[in-house]
Amino acid sequence: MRSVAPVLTVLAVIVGLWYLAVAPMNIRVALNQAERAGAEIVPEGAVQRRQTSVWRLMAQNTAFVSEGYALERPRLPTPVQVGEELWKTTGKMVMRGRAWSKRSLIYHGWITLQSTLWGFFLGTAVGIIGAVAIVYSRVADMSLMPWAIISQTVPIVALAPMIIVLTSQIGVEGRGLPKAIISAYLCFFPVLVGMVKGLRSPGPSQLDLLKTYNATGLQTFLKLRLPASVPYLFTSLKVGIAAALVGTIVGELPTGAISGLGARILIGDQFGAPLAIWSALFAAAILAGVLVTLLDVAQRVTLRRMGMAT
Amino acid sequence: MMWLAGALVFWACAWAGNVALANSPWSERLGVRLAVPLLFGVTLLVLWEGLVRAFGVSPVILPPPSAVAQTFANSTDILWQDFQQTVLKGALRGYVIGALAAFCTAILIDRSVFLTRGLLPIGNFVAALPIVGIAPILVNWFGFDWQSKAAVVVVMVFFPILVNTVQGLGQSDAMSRDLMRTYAASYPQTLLKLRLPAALPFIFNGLKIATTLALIGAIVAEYFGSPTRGMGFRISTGVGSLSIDLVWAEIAVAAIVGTAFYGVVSWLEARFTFWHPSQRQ
Amino acid sequence: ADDVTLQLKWVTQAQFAGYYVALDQGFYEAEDLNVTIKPGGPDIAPTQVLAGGGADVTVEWMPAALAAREKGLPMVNIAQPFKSSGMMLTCRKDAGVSSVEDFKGKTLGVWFFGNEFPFLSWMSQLEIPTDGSAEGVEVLKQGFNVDPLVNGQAACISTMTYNEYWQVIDAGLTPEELVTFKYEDQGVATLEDGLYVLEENLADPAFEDKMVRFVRASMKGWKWAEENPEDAAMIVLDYDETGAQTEGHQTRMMGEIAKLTSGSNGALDTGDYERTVSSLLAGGSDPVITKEPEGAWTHAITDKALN
Amino acid sequence: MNTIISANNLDLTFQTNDGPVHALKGVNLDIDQGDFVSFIGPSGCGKTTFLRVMADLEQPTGGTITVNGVSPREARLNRAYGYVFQAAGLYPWRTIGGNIRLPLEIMGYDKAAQAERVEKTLELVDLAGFEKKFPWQLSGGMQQRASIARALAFDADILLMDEPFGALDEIVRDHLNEQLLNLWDRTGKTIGFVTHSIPEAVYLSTKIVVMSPRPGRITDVIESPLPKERPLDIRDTPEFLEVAHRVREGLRAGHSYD
Amino acid sequence: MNTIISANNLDLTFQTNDGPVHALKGVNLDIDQGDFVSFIGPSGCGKTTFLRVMADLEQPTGGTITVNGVSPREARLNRAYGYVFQAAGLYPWRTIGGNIRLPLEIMGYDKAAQAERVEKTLELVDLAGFEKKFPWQLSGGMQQRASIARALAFDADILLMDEPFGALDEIVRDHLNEQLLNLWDRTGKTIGFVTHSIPEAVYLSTKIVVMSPRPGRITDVIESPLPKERPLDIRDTPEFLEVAHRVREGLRAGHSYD
Ligand SMILES: Nc1ncnc2c1ncn2[C@@H]1O[C@H](COP(=O)(O)OP(=O)(O)OP(=O)(O)O)[C@@H](O)[C@H]1O
Ligand SMILES: Nc1ncnc2c1ncn2[C@@H]1O[C@H](COP(=O)(O)OP(=O)(O)OP(=O)(O)O)[C@@H](O)[C@H]1O
Ligand SMILES: Cc1ncc(C[n+]2csc(CCO)c2C)c(N)n1
Ligand SMILES: [Mg+2]
Ligand SMILES: [Mg+2]
Repeated sequence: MRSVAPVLTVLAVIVGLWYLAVAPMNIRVALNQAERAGAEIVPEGAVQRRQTSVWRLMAQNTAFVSEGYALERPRLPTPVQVGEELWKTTGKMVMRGRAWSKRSLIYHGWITLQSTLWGFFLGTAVGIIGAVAIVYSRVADMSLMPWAIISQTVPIVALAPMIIVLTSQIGVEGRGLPKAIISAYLCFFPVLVGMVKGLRSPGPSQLDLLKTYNATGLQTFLKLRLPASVPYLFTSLKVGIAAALVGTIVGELPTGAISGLGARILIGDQFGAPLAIWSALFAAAILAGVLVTLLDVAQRVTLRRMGMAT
Repeated sequence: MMWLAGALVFWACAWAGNVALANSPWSERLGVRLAVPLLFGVTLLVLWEGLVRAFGVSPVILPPPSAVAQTFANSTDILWQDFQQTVLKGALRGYVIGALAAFCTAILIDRSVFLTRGLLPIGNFVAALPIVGIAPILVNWFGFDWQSKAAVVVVMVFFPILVNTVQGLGQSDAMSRDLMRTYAASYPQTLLKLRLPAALPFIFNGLKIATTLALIGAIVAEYFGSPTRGMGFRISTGVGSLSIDLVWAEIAVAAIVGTAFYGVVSWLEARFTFWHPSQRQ
Repeated sequence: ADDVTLQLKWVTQAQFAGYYVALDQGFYEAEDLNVTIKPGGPDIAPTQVLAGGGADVTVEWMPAALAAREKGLPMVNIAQPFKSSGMMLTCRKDAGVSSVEDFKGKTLGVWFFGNEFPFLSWMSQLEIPTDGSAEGVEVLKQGFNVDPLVNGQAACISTMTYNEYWQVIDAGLTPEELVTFKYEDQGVATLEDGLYVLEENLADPAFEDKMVRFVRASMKGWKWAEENPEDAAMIVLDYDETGAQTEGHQTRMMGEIAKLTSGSNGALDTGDYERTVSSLLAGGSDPVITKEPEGAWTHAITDKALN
Repeated sequence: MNTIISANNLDLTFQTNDGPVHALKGVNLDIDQGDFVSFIGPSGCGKTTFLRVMADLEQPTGGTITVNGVSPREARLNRAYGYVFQAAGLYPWRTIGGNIRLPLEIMGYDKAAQAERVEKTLELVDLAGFEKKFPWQLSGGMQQRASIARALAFDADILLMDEPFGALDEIVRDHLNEQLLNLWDRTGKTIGFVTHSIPEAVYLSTKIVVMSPRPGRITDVIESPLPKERPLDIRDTPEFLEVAHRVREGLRAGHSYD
Repeated sequence: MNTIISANNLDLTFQTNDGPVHALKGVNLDIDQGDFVSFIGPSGCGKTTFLRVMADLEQPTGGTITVNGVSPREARLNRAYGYVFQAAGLYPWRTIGGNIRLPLEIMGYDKAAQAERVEKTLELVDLAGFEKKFPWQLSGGMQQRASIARALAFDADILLMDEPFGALDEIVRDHLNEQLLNLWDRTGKTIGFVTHSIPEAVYLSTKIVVMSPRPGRITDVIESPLPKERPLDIRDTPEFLEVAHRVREGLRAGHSYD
């Protein structure tokens, strides 16, 4: 709670800087627009102006600086513009009962969320199973671990089209599965690394203790390794779900997804609608925030229940 | 079916070999530690080759590794050109700029407890965002060439490195800091002789995470516009013109480069943090 | 009913109105077909989807189809609803481009992903290298939007008469500020938006029959769309899952599309085919295709469908 | 008296990167039923290793050892001993009760028996009422008592303790020593106890085994002349000081600094 | 004799979430030039806090204290003391030599002087030849000696040591105690020394300060009657035992269990 004030202050500074940046970023567009509308601009002509610095342009055309804050296709929108667009595509649509309209970010967010969750479950499952294999088998440890690292250096976007074709060849339709696979691909790694650490976290004396009880391997796993790994699990789940979201959005770019936040970014780009890009970006940020916060709460509750609250 | 059977037999043998190696008394030797994962990788390739051939998968969908290797050997000039464009110009420059910027920011905000407290949660949050989404915006701002790719990379690597560095700078224990106080050491002295060295393991952690991000960022950004070279360009056009073998060659380059990049940073880490318990076992 | 999956070349828009109309108006149903339309997108290669069995029939440009054929994927054109090409290069006058001679030393935006072939063969016919040398042009892989032109990052960009050109106009540039070079006018037009299937499938009479019915219904859809452009645009909007298309833009697009399809009854014009092939072969040192393709088209389907 | 543990010419050599380490060399020792045996010696002299060999946590490379007349492995499978480690090592996700219940669950006691034994042992170590608390809610001394309770919960004849009080301050330690003697007295268990502290060893034991490193070996075995009844004040008596002196001499003889 | 440290009615209260903690209350103490003063008392009685106040690492909330006649802050800026913490706290990225050189670098000694002092202090603590080793390559006792060397390398009159040997085994501890006395004898420094161990306090000190918690205060100050010359055997003499007994009594009086 001590950090509420500092965080708010830093946020205020960021928003302030953002506002200041809007003027220079948008001045050229604003001037071009004004000139087309018949206003007098110095220097004349977009080509001439390209040689002039934005600061000069702002100084010479002070009257038009403010126009940069109300452009329809700004290079950099103002926070208020983004907020309005977000509201228009979410809250307002809900109030009109059109939350599930294809124009609503709630609908697109839901599509992205679905893939993210599928990817997250798939990735977490693979990560945990891999970690168990690595902890219990020397061969798996030696052969799997380096390849897990290498796998993360493969540009997954490159595989996306092939994943689509392959999944459709084995009879799975729709873009959901390929997206989920990509998102699982990015998600499994942090979970694997965290779980290996967690399952190995019991010290030799804790393991020896169970040996003195003549405990079986399964008992050791259930009573020691698993509970000991819970804090690590949650920490890596938080990283994992963020990675899964990144994966879904990255997956939505090259899979030519037609719905989802990544698709909104793509379409905003294709149709030259910067506000659509920005609002989708912020929606993704909010989604990430919500997901991570949920896991954080789950972590606190679980750890408190387990008596391991920190 | 011959291919399938052969691949499966090879798989079984290689697995048995690996089990034997891993449980042998020499399993700690460097040679074995390299051989086991290598054999595993070779097994994957053999399985791939066998499955593709056995099921007659069309080369425009999934070419066998042998075809990829051939294309790789035949297209080294293209691959080299793309490597220069995407890795040397886009990813590496962005990585260096982003890392330096994050590092300097960390040292600046570190002096203020207030800023640190305010920026850390925000930094942590931003580091978890799908920042690749800004690629179209940055391509619009910085143009088509490597500058926009570097810009995407800068933004992507900035926050993980910042967060790790700030956390690292807070790592020195109270006792070590008190020790510096008893010497009446100045701020720069404390920073240089205590907090930076103590932060190094964390800084390197951030740098390692950033290596893979840098490559992904530079490649994805090329999807939104690029000159007619670059790994992302080649991959996306390759898929469109059914040169899937070339696509896989580029993927191989990316994996090799990414692994090498990661390896170099890990090596530097081992050199600079040799004293840390995690480097000592 | 027989299942047919159609893979589009691009996102749901009026460019593909005929198929959506046929679906919406029940023309397919009337032919006892159960048609699924898969929209495309920036990274969907229809050729690859066809190869992977993800679709029975696909909308594709002929250069890409012929290139794929040379790569060993035997695609066959079974119908050609688009008579003329909508492709053009749109340039800014203030960037100093007013004729083909002015290209040298300029930066041109081009679509890749299988769409670069018409441009490349045009440039090689003009004998302009595309390597960025002083004598040649600098080529940009243009993204999905028209920003490079609006921002002045490129002197010209590729546009379709029915889509990107209007986005340039919407972005605030006026037609007076622009110069356009239509591929049709330059004599380098290649066939766009034909229907392609795999050669081996055609050998199956049942499949052939399905395609006959499909082409018949699709052409009915196209003609309906030409006559009722506004209604067709609304139908397309109904099927748009992105929620990003606007009525104004789609209606305008439908109007332009109608100009391109109006000259075709669906059958491939062999003259157009020859022109496309010779244009692609005339690539100088680096032609798009290296030898005269064989069996790349058939009239078998349209003959049965349209008579 | 009954010999419970008997080591004959025991050797244990670890193979390490810097060559072999002789952790135990020619160790002979008999421990009788009901003995309280302390092992004392400088760091690295093999005290822990010896205890671990008895517990079948380490395999000797030479010689023989029997526990309860059988091999350590069989003794372990018979659950013949309870082991207490240096740090309390309670599982933080289990309550004190849950920690004490752990061995009972693993050994398959039924629920009723578990509850009964937990209650009984908690009382034994003076922790009744703390069953539902988590380890971190207890002081270090209480945690250590809980870890002893955990080793007592099932009926093992032998209690092996490896520096159980090493991490505690002297005053708490005194107090726990007193309680441990008490417990030993009441239960009649055989106890093997590793310590670094001379007064602790002398105060607790009936038999003090002095060890010396490189190679790890036994240099002296001192039978304590002290009575079974030992108030804390006994530590200021001449008998006590004499034994302590002898231990110190033994230690110093075998000790090389660093 | 010269009074080096003088505390007058010193108070220190920490404000915590659970209300104020009175770590020091009404503490009065004078330490003379060349004294070896031990602070002993149960956990939480304020030993560390008192030492930290002298070192200007903690600010008293009441009363006054002077070090060398000036405020602790000025004394710190004058580099009047060397501080040795419980854990050796050597920087793992520096060699032993580099660690000892650390304060010298910070205080701006020139290279030649640095080398000379490092060599001299390494000899003083019996670590010559280990200059190039890294801390983790040394045993705990050697690390602790290196950390003492680090505090001795620059010429501070006062040495403040907070349980410097707490983590070491008794035998190594004995040895270091002997060496510390030796060093004190040779250098004539004033030493403030925190410990938990009664024998250690009695063996080392000219003055033993017994403290008691809640609130932290001084309950007894015992001037040692032992001679300056102290072989290890002195610990078995009646004088020694008497002082030890008095300390133990003082301690027990102020101690509440758990
Ligand atoms: N697993 C092992 N591998 C290699 N060497 C070992 C191993 N365990 C112990 N040693 C070595 O064996 C010797 C005896 O170790 P042990 O732990 O028994 O000593 P100890 O008397 O318990 O010492 P301490 O008082 O420090 O606990 C030491 O030199 C130690 O380094
Ligand atoms: N920074 C702090 N904030 C709050 N309370 C503190 C702080 N430092 C010490 N205390 C409290 O002040 C009291 C005295 O602590 P101090 O560390 O001086 O005790 P000590 O005698 O050194 O104990 P030990 O033998 O355990 O080291 C304790 O109750 C402790 O909890
Ligand atoms: C990445 C990418 N860029 C451009 C096209 C070209 N293209 C083919 S059809 C069509 C519709 C007109 O809007 C367009 C633009 C593509 N397929 N993929
Ligand atoms: Mg031990
Ligand atoms: Mg203390």
